Amino acid sequence: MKLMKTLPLTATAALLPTLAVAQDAGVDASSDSIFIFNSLLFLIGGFLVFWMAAGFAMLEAGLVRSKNVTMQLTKNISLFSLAAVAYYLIGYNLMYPLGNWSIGADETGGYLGAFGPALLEAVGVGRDAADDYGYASTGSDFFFQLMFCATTASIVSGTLAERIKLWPFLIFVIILTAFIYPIQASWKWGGGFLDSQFGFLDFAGSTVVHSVGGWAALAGAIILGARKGKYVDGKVVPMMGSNLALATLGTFILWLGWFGFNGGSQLAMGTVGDVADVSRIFANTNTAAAGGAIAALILTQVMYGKVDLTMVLNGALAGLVSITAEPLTPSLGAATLIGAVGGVIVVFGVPFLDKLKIDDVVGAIPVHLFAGIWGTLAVLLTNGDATFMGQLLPIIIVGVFVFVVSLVIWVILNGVMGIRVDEEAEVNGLDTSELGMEAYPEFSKG
Amino acid sequence: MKLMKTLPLTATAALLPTLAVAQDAGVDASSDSIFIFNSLLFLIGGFLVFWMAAGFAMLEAGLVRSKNVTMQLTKNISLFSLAAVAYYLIGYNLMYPLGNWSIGADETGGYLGAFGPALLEAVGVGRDAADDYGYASTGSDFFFQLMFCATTASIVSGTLAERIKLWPFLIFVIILTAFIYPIQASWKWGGGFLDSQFGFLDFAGSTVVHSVGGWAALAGAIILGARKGKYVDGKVVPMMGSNLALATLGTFILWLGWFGFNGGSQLAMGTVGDVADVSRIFANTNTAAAGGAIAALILTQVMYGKVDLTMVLNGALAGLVSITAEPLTPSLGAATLIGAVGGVIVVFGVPFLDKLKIDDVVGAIPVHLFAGIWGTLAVLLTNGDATFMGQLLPIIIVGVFVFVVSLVIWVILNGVMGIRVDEEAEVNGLDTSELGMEAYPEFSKG
Amino acid sequence: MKLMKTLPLTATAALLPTLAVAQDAGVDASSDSIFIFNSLLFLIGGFLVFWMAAGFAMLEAGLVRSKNVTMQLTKNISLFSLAAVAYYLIGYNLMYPLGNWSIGADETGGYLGAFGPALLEAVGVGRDAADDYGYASTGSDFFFQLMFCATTASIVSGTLAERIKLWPFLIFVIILTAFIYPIQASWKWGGGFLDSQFGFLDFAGSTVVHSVGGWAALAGAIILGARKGKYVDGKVVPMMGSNLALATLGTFILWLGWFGFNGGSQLAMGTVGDVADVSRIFANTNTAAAGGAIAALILTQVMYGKVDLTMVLNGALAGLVSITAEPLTPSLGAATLIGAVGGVIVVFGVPFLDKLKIDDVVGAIPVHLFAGIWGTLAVLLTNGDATFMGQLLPIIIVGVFVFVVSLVIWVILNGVMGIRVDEEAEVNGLDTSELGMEAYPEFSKG
Amino acid sequence: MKLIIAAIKPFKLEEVREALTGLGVRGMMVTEIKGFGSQSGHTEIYRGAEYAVNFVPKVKLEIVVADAMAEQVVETIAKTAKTDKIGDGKIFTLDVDSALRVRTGETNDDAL
Amino acid sequence: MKLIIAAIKPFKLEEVREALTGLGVRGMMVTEIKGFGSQSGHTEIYRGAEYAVNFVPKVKLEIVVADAMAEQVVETIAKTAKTDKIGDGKIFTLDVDSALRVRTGETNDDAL
Amino acid sequence: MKLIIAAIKPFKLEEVREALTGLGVRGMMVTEIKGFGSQSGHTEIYRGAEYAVNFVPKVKLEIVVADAMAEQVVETIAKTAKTDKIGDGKIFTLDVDSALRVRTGETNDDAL
Ligand SMILES: Nc1ncnc2c1ncn2[C@@H]1O[C@H](COP(=O)(O)OP(=O)(O)O)[C@@H](O)[C@H]1O
Ligand SMILES: Nc1ncnc2c1ncn2[C@@H]1O[C@H](COP(=O)(O)OP(=O)(O)O)[C@@H](O)[C@H]1O
Ligand SMILES: Nc1ncnc2c1ncn2[C@@H]1O[C@H](COP(=O)(O)OP(=O)(O)O)[C@@H](O)[C@H]1O
Repeated sequence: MKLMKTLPLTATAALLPTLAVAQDAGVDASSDSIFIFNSLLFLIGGFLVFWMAAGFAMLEAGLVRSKNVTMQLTKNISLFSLAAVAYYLIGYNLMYPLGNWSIGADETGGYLGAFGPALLEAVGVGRDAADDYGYASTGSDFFFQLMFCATTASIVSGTLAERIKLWPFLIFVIILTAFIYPIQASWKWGGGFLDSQFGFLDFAGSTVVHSVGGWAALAGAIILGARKGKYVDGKVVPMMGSNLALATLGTFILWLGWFGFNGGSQLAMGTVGDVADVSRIFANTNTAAAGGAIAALILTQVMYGKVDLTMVLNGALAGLVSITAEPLTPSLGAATLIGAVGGVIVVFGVPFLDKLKIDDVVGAIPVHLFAGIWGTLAVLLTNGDATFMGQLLPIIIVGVFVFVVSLVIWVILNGVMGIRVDEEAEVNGLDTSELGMEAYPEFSKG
Repeated sequence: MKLMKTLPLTATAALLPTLAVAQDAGVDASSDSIFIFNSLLFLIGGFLVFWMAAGFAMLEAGLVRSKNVTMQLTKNISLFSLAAVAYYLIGYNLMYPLGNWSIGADETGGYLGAFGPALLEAVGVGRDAADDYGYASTGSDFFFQLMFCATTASIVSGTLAERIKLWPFLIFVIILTAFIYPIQASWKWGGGFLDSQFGFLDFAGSTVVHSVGGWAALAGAIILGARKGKYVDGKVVPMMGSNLALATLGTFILWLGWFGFNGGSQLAMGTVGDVADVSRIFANTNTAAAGGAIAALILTQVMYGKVDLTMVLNGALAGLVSITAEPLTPSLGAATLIGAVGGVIVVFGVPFLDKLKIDDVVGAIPVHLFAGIWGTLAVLLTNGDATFMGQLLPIIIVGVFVFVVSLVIWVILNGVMGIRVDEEAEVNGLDTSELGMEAYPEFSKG
Repeated sequence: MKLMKTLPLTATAALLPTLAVAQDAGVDASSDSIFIFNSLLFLIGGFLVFWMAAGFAMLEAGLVRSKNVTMQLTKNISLFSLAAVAYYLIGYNLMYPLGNWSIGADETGGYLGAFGPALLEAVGVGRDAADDYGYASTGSDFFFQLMFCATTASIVSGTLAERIKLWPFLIFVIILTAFIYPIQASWKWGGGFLDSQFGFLDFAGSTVVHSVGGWAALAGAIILGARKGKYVDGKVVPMMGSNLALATLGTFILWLGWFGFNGGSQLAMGTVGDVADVSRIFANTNTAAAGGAIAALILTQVMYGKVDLTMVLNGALAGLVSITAEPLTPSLGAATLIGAVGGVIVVFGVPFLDKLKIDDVVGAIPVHLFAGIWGTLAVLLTNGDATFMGQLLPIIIVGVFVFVVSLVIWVILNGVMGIRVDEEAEVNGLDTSELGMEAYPEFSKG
Repeated sequence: MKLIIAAIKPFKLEEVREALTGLGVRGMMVTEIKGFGSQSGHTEIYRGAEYAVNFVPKVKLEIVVADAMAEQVVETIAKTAKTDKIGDGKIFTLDVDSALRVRTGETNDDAL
Repeated sequence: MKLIIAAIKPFKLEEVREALTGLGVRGMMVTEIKGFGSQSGHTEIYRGAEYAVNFVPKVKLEIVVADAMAEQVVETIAKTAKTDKIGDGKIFTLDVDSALRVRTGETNDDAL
Repeated sequence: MKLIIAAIKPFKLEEVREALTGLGVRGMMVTEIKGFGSQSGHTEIYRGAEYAVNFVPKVKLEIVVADAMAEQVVETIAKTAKTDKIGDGKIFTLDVDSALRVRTGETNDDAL
């Protein structure tokens, strides 16, 4: 469970400062310094994960056709903004009840967290008044966690691109970020039953964040249906991304942000062990992404005779998702291979979804859901504390919960207001039909 | 006043290290650590604010027509470079005279700072030789402050785009960054009369940075006049931005940079209270941007029946400007609302300027000037130390000073060399006519 | 030599913690804090340098013609991924043998480092088990150094764009990052003979990183030959970059990343002197880039009567390369001038290469090789420890080594598999001919 | 021979191309154009300012066919491009003097 | 009917369209083209290398009108597009065999 | 006068323009088009899905010349654009009624 993770260490430092000096020819950081280091890790990690919102926006803007770019950009900046407010008003305390479960208890297992908006510490708070002096400032923790919640929503927008209406999508985002994500996240990171009863291990969220986004996207894709003309008499009609430079930029942005995503999830940087772990995590995260990209690079060359850049981009991201459940314990070699498997999963996962006629515009489901499941299971390879059932059952429980609830919400939204634009609007592009504004008004398009 | 702000705290730590342990079951960071933490905050904050220069470049490149993109990019990278040198040679000491006022004094009020280029501490400087051991390294402070100065110049380039000549614009930038910005900034952040006599509060510069850029832009827009064909027989002719993906990227970059802009303005991170405050600021800055974006999202939907992405982007930026004068004291809720009002201001401010036939290509005046004024007044809502007159008068004083001086300079530049390209050059676009180089030479344009 | 650089200072802190308080009314950071600060510097510096990979990708994607953009993006993300793995498997220990030279010795001079993959410290490593408790975590150092290695490879891809086949290029990248770069880097930064015998000074790698990339690119450009139609009957035919907005974005990204590149190369942040030095480096790095941009801005205006944005971009980068060999000792003024000379070098260097019919698509050779040599010699201007021969000879030794070895490899690759696409493929563009995928499929091109 | 110029809705291009191929048409030139016609004129709002959209994206086909085939081609395009909504497009027919296939030097009907 | 092809300066497009609408022209096809003509040939410098700019951006109008109207349309375009500077453009007139409005099936003059 | 319409491979544009200038052609309109013809139809793979590439990028030249010159122009284009590879392109010739130079008001042959 996140909040407790670092207590033992830091508590020592906080309560027994005088002893510090004693320990093997070295001096602990002071308890203030530890508090500052931990908070700083959250702030740096937080702004790096924030940057991922821009990464998703660019990746998706580059992979949709130009007639839908304005809409995709609008969805991305709007979903982040709405997620920020929804998580503040409802999500944060649902996710981190600190024991005050609405349903369940820390010991017997928590199921539903607390209600009420997030509250930060007072201005210029002192040591004694700090919520958790042995850990980090609440504001930094809130800032960091908020970004994870928004990431989940970003994943959904890519899959449903080019055909879903703006407002139903945004309403779903609010529900996802205020309730669905925080509730299931509390089960693990809030100290709920998946953490206390199942010993589930998911370091930075291959399941808790990425699979969740993937499941919600999958449910939406099923209800929404494929884009017009995507599948005609059994054949898949490719709809090329309009700007691969943007797609590549988006991938690099996500890669960069991921250092904060995984590194920050160490949740502490105030001891030699913690900062060395954060360092391991940075190195492993990077090499896993490289592994995923290389796997897709080679595989597309071998299978298709030509390298497919969009697969290489997806491969790098799949590598990142794969290592997210356990970026600490693997060696550099293991991390590279875990990421490489993610790359392979994507190369096969994308056409596989097409076979099922599930239209995932940017490949978010293979990248975040398939590789997310793989990554969560891969914890077993390098972390002795992980048990097969302790990983598998939570994957299923979270999957069923998110998929079913999302499905219900999509069905309701569809019934109430219709989630899909009409055919002509789709053909002409959502930019002109829904927003009356083109992303590239001056460039003639084919 | 910035430089003094953190002295009390850190001084204690520096002078009474031995007492540190005593305080309530916790240990202060060592005086070295505090110095390092503060300097690090400036370095991280500084590179984040640097990044905003790229944000302005992309935002503006995306909002001008493709025939003026090369020019807009040239202006942006050049203005930053010139600002960097101008601030080093003249601006820094004008802004931070450390008491050595050319006109005025700390007690009676400083009006004109010191002259002379910036000087960094010696290489490998020791504790004793450090300019301010109780605070942070001079180099980190200079680096951080320089970026604020450059930001002011970036604001101007957007408003005057698509018709102003390169060199007159760059000459104005030099004057703005060497004199205008630093002089008025010294009045508040250099400990001048606005700080000592008026008790003016402007945490990170809604007025000192953003309004200043806005006033300078407004003066320029008036002298320069509107783009040919922008206002024909009473009607406003829209001139669409050529690349909304770039505009959105620019907005995300600015949003990211703003964490450094506001967070770094806490000016210290070496105590529990300071790092907790920085955390509050990050969280408030983010939620204010979200509030501004959401307000514009909803408002354009309601008013126009369609969401206007460019307004949502401006809304997010207006939210950021609005919270900049006081990102610390508001609660998350208050910050969200303060930002939301900024978003509303932009949605009404853009057409309002058009009514006045003031042609602001990217909406920089509503975003930075209008929302900047609002943000400066909004300090009254959450900070008990703020007084109405203490906020209002400085807004007016700074406004009059910057607007009048800028106006005079624009008039002189116009008389001496002419600041506007001739009509044919404007019609054909500044890229081919002024630079002989297109930004997108291969893509056919309409 | 990098690894040792900070030992003295930090060792003191580690071994004599109790004395700390004594020193002039200030308290050292605790040995843990120093370890954490140093590691943190590497992590922040590392992710900033990682970001440069995106910068190169955008810069190059913007400067090639649209028919080769997908290929350029593919090369950039692939080369980074391969470099990451090659450096982990072979490069790191070749570069940092920590005394275990395969050929040579620390005292008499090391020539060839150690073989074997990189090994990180154990999870949650303790003070005693840390590889170098007086310095920083191995993981953070590895992460940081890896990014430098990848940078070298990025430099090569720009020069050889638009005509080289994907796979031969990637094979060269593997050899460059596994062997060529690490071996010569060990001579200086690994404590090899250039460091111990020549007293060579190259702070962050004007020679060790940038010139090396430049030499490898030059060798490739000679073997590869110019693009079809680039030089016709004595005249140079310009081939315009397809997207100057991306090129400018790439430049800003590189500029940002450079703060990590040079600042991180201080290798320590745990003392007042170190953090003040890092601050100096940030300020100098920024002003050198500004100097380079301004020099190119003015020079192209004067020489051609019109400003050339692509030269201004190259100028900023040349300024950065120029200051990289010694970003610490120069004053702000000296740093600005050193950078400005870099800008001048580029403006003359680009047409000079064209005269020699050496086709460098993005100007990487003038920027990284020419300015790199200048920067390495410029150390003499501000660092008293530098000797003329101590700078010149290493420049030559490294140059000859990298150029000759690269040349041989290019020749072999050319003989074995052919490194150049056939003429029709080149004319139609590598995107359709080699990858069957356009970067901007919807936008009609001329 | 005849030159048939047709302005149609972009999303109909693929369908029309297939129909014409079925007819034996072996070549055409396709250009993206901005079309002005009865469909034009609806208004949009950009940053608070209302404006009329005068040009709508269309695709222009230029096809040279033997006289015998012309009528059939026109009919096929018309049939396939029809959506019965305003803006379906126009088809014009012009006389062609001569045709030449660059690669083979074949002329007129053989060149098509 | 006549097909009128005009190459004009891009910034004159809107003005010309309005003038023609005033005349009763109810449709046209607009294409962005690269024009080569007397205006071409000035030199620019890119990264230190001088080169000649042979093509200048132009806009091509294609308008089919009834014979009766042709002359008037040509004159109007000429009058409106004129700036008296080199590169103002050219106007060509060709014969059109037949016209068809896809939506209604109307033919020839009725289709315009 | 004649209107010569030629669809050629994009990379041949510059060569053809030079050849024509040598011939005394003083103007032309160049348009980027998507060409459909015998060259079309090869398949590519995008994200695992195979598809046929039906359109290949071509450049369309439209040149109005005096009758006397027409043949020569066609031959020159054919000669210069020829690569003997499939997709070299086509050249069509049409009659032109009248021509007008906007700037000067010159008409027909004088306008070219
Ligand atoms: N007189 C004309 N000359 C050339 N093109 C025309 C003409 N009239 C219409 N067009 C083309 O046909 C397209 C469709 O015509 P429009 O009048 O909009 O719809 P409809 O044919 O259904 O009335 C227009 O966008 C334009 O490109
Ligand atoms: N013989 C021609 N055939 C086709 N288009 C032409 C011809 N001559 C000129 N044009 C078009 O007219 C445009 C203007 O002609 P140009 O000779 O540049 O200016 P002017 O008409 O003022 O002499 C050219 O850019 C080209 O597009
Ligand atoms: N019947 C036609 N009408 C109009 N354009 C044609 C016709 N046939 C071919 N073209 C144009 O000529 C180009 C080359 O023709 P294609 O058949 O591909 O090669 P080739 O001429 O060598 O057989 C095509 O891409 C198309 O643009």
